[in-house]
Amino acid sequence: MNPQNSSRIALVLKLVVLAGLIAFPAFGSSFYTEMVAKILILGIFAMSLDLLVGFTGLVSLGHAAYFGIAAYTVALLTPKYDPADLWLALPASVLAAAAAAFVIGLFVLRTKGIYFIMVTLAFAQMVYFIFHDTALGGGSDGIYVNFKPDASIAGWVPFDLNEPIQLYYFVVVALVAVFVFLTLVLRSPFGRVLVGIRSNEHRMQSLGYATFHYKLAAFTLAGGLAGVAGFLYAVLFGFVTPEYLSWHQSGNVLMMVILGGMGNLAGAVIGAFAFIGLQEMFSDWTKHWQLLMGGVIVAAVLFMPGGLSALPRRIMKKVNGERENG
Amino acid sequence: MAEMTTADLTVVAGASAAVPGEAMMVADKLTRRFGGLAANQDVCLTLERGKLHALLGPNGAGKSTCINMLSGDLPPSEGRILLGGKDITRLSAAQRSRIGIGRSYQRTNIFPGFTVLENCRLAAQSRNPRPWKIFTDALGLSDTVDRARAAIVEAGLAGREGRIAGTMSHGEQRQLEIAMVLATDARVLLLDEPLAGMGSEESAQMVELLKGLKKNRAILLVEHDMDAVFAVADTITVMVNGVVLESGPPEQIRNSADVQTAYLGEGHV
Amino acid sequence: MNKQKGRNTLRTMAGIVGLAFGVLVPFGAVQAAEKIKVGLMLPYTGTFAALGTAITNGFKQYVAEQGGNLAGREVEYFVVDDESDPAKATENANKLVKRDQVDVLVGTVHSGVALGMAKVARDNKTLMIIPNAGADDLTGPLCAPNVFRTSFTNWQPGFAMGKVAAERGHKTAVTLTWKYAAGEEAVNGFTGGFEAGGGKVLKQLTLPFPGVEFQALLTEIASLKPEAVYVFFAGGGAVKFVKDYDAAGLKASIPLYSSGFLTDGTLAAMGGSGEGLLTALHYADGLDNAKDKSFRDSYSTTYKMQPDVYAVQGYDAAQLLKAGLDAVKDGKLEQGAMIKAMAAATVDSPRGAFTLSKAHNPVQDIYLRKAEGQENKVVSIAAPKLADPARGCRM
Amino acid sequence: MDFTTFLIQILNAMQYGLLLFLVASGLTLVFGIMGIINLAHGSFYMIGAYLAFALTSMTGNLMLSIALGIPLAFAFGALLEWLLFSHLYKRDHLEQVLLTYGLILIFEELRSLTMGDDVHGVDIPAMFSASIPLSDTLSYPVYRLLISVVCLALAAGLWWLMQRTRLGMMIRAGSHDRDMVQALGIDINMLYRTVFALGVALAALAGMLAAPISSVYPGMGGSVLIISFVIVVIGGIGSVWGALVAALLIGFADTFGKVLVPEFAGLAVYLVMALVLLWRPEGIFRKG
Repeated sequence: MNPQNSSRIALVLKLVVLAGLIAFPAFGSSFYTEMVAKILILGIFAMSLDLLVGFTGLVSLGHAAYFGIAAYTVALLTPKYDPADLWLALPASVLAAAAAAFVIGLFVLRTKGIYFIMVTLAFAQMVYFIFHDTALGGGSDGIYVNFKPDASIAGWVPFDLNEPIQLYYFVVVALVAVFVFLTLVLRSPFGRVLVGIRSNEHRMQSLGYATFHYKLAAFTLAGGLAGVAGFLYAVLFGFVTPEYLSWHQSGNVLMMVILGGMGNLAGAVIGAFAFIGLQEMFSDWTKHWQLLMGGVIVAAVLFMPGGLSALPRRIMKKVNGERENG
Repeated sequence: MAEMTTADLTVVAGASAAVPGEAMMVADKLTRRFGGLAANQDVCLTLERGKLHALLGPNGAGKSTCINMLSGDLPPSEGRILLGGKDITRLSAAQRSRIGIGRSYQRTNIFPGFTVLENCRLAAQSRNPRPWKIFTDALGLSDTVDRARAAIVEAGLAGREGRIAGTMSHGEQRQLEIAMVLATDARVLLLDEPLAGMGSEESAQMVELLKGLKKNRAILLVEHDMDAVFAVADTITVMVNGVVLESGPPEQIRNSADVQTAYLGEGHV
Repeated sequence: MNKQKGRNTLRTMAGIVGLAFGVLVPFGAVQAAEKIKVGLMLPYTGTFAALGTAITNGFKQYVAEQGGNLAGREVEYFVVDDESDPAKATENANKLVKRDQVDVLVGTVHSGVALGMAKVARDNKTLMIIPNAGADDLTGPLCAPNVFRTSFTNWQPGFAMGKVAAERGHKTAVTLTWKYAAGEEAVNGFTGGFEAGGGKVLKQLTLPFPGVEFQALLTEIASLKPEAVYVFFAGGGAVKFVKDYDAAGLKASIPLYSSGFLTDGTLAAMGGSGEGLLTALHYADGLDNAKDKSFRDSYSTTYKMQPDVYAVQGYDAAQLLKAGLDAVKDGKLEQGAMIKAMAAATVDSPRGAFTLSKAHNPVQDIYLRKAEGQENKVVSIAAPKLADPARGCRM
Repeated sequence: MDFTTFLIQILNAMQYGLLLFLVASGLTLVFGIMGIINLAHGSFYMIGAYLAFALTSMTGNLMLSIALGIPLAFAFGALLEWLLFSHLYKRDHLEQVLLTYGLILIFEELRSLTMGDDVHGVDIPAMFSASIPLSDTLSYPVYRLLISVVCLALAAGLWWLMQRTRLGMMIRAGSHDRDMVQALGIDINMLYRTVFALGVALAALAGMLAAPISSVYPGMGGSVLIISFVIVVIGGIGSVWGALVAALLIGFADTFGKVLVPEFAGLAVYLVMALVLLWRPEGIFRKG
């Protein structure tokens, strides 16, 4: 299979999946529509992390912090008895997440490797404590988003997020938008530098790139996109708790990226589906489902480098290899 | 850190561009200590436009330390580095690259997963990075791509643009290393053993390449291969135990008794 | 129960697979008019697993006592393990409400999870009975006609304990809890009761949840020299705190008071350190009433273990539900009528009969208990017919 | 705060700091020498505590249990290294993160399956159960002081091991250049197995020692893990002295944070970490 063909097949596959997503609410009940919406939101979250892990080579173990900050921002911006303005709340949430990522990035990007992993985790934990311990965001029990944001522009209502179906399509649009946005960014001069940093940061420096600034920009961007996911999540469920920021969430989203195969935007979304699917399946089999989940993670690391999205290629390779040998 | 903007420094480097043979880069009494040990002690070097300056010495003489200080990979303990008369001692490696100092590495230091073109394109892009153009296809920025292609041709890799760098032969990877430096439009080249691990045929090609590069550029060449050094160098500096033993034109070095005993006598001939 | 759960998740998976293949998956529950669908969303794994099991046991025991049905209706259970994870709370509640379309949601232990559940119950107008979670807000600012509670507010035992501490002649007190909502609510209750009785709280100490390094705060308590100390801890933290308090020599000099969770189910792990501790709760060992005795006997026969306060709360949740079903006997499950009947019900609880406040929280006796061996023996009624103030409830 | 209280708080801070050192030292060894990031370190602490509980209920003697538990933990560590970690040295940190994250889930569930979800207590051995009066209201448990002494002894022992023994020489060489050690004819696989097992044993020992005063409960590993990370980051990866200094620093930040700024006590240790990062991104005692 030549590369051009395979990229065409990939594009067709993506369009088929998109068509499936668009058609889904016609078949699924409101519960499944909401569940798929949740997975798509996690897909956005995973893509934002993939920008760091898969493309820039920055293994962040604190990405849930930015997701959570955006979720809290929309909760706090929503008045008690009225909806917030969508066109205000969405940018504000994303900006809040990006701003936090920028400030934290100034600290954590001074470190590398194992340090970076630990320090991102520690800073996320710090943000967790801010929401858990102080009255800022309703404390440990969490806070409601009492009303879904209002999308009206000067009296005109383009769509209504209180309608589950419309909210679902809003999520689908957001997913596509983030996917296209990241695809464009990654082929831009900026994106090429990020991939270069992942491959060989030292060489990028000696070529004259101020890699710190690029990494900071990527970190901020990823934080902002995680904020898009956090915003949608809070709007979908109407409830925000400090646990959205816990390090287990950071671990889970990292797992989604890996399951799908890092450095692959579509893979991140596949990873979100696979992760939630496994969770549902295992928790059906046994209440000790985390044992199975842990086993899958360990097995994936040991036996499946490249993740799910690399599977077809690996299988093809194996098949072709055997044919050549035979 | 003393901050100079890239624009200022480009002017600095450009100011001396017109005069061939003029000192472009000067190392003034560079000293670097690791713990109590001096890896370099009061090393002085001058790199001139149109000239190739070779740095010789046995293993552990401090050649790598020296080139690392010049490129900004290692801060000196004492001494100054000048470019076009301006003190650049405190600039980072990235800042030095942006004012026209390019270096290659002893151990091949490329982007192995990228194509030859992308390796050089990234290098060329650093001259005009435009990071805010996040919706523009990098491959559509013709100034960058053209510069990369020109560097590939100049380094003798014409026709290899599409190869994945990591899959090429060792010699080709060394050429790519040079091509990347060229793509940055560097006026001062710091080349760390470009011939390391090459066969004789590949070496000969590289020597020809180096001869061609001298024009309009100042080159520092750290190299083990004696024949190659004497074939291309205009000036040779010999280091032993972190200090400069002798510096001068090739004939002077060839005939120096000190060099004979301290270096050539060790069976490296 | 497991079979039912299996079918649910199978449908979940079918839904996801259906998405991938664009296949129409037929579902939509068949509504049997005479049945009542009960969604149990409780922790069956993790720290609170024992509590979730006790609540479930209590609930089912009442149904069994009624001959396996409630007000003549067959009870169909749908079960979700909430894992005490607030991050999954709304989603898990949706499984029961939207997928399984239960008539009533029963849960849960963890307050944060209960808040998420209540959000779903409010949005979908599903009847909800809370068999444990004590967050004041649930029957305060977040109160709703369709949300009931058969347990307590964190404020209630705290207030009763504060009242008793003042009555016992203490003039000053220091409080200590984790920095989280439940602890702060309990401390507010204590402070209210204690200061109403003429005492003064010198300082409200906290430490980050779920930290267990108390030494610095014990030192602080020793230097403040209050006449009494009130704490709110549970589980592992409770055990460690009581042991540390004892080891620091403070138990002998400054009396320690707490809400009952400090010593419920933890006395064995505390060793001797818990002996004699005074706590306040709406249930106790050694209650002298017939209902409690028969409840305990049949519970221990059925489940081969002693019931606890959580089992009682689950038992009462079933009782409260029956009161609602009695109002719609043989007819449609008309929610308005059920709510009216439940709000007016008197629940004949093993803890002693209680009614519900306007905010749908029990108005109940809070007992003063003393730890003796493995038991929290009733000493007296600390606060009779205590109602939560339900601040902020607009109903 | 009067002066006596202040002194007692310093004692508290040091005592807590030393306990933290014990937990973090195994982590910093494994980090520094093997370049492995191990999220499951907290689980080893938890396993140690449960081991102490299980063995003590069998033998009735904590000291005997610890004596039995250390070799058990060491063997367990060696087994894990052989089964899993030995495959990870050439992989990147990301995969190490994931593998050890998976292990956390597995250990936590196995704990639940075998030991249940209840809280357990372990009795302080009778000979150490006394308390020393410090002020008219406050006394200090002897066992806590004993833990401090053990931690100090271990710090000294680790220093001695690293600086004065052949094993330490090999470890130090191995942390700088894997190939060189191999060239010297040292069995690097055995060396790494030993170091990893030592790290596991140290974490488990911390859990066993702390069991009587912390009680034994589900999830006890999680909080320990993150605080250990903070300590390693502050101290500098691989530095035993760094870990000691950082642990004491955190002990002080935590103790005085709780007392002086209770509103932000949860943040105190992280603020300390942020400040250290500004000052020295590689930690206070990073070598080279």
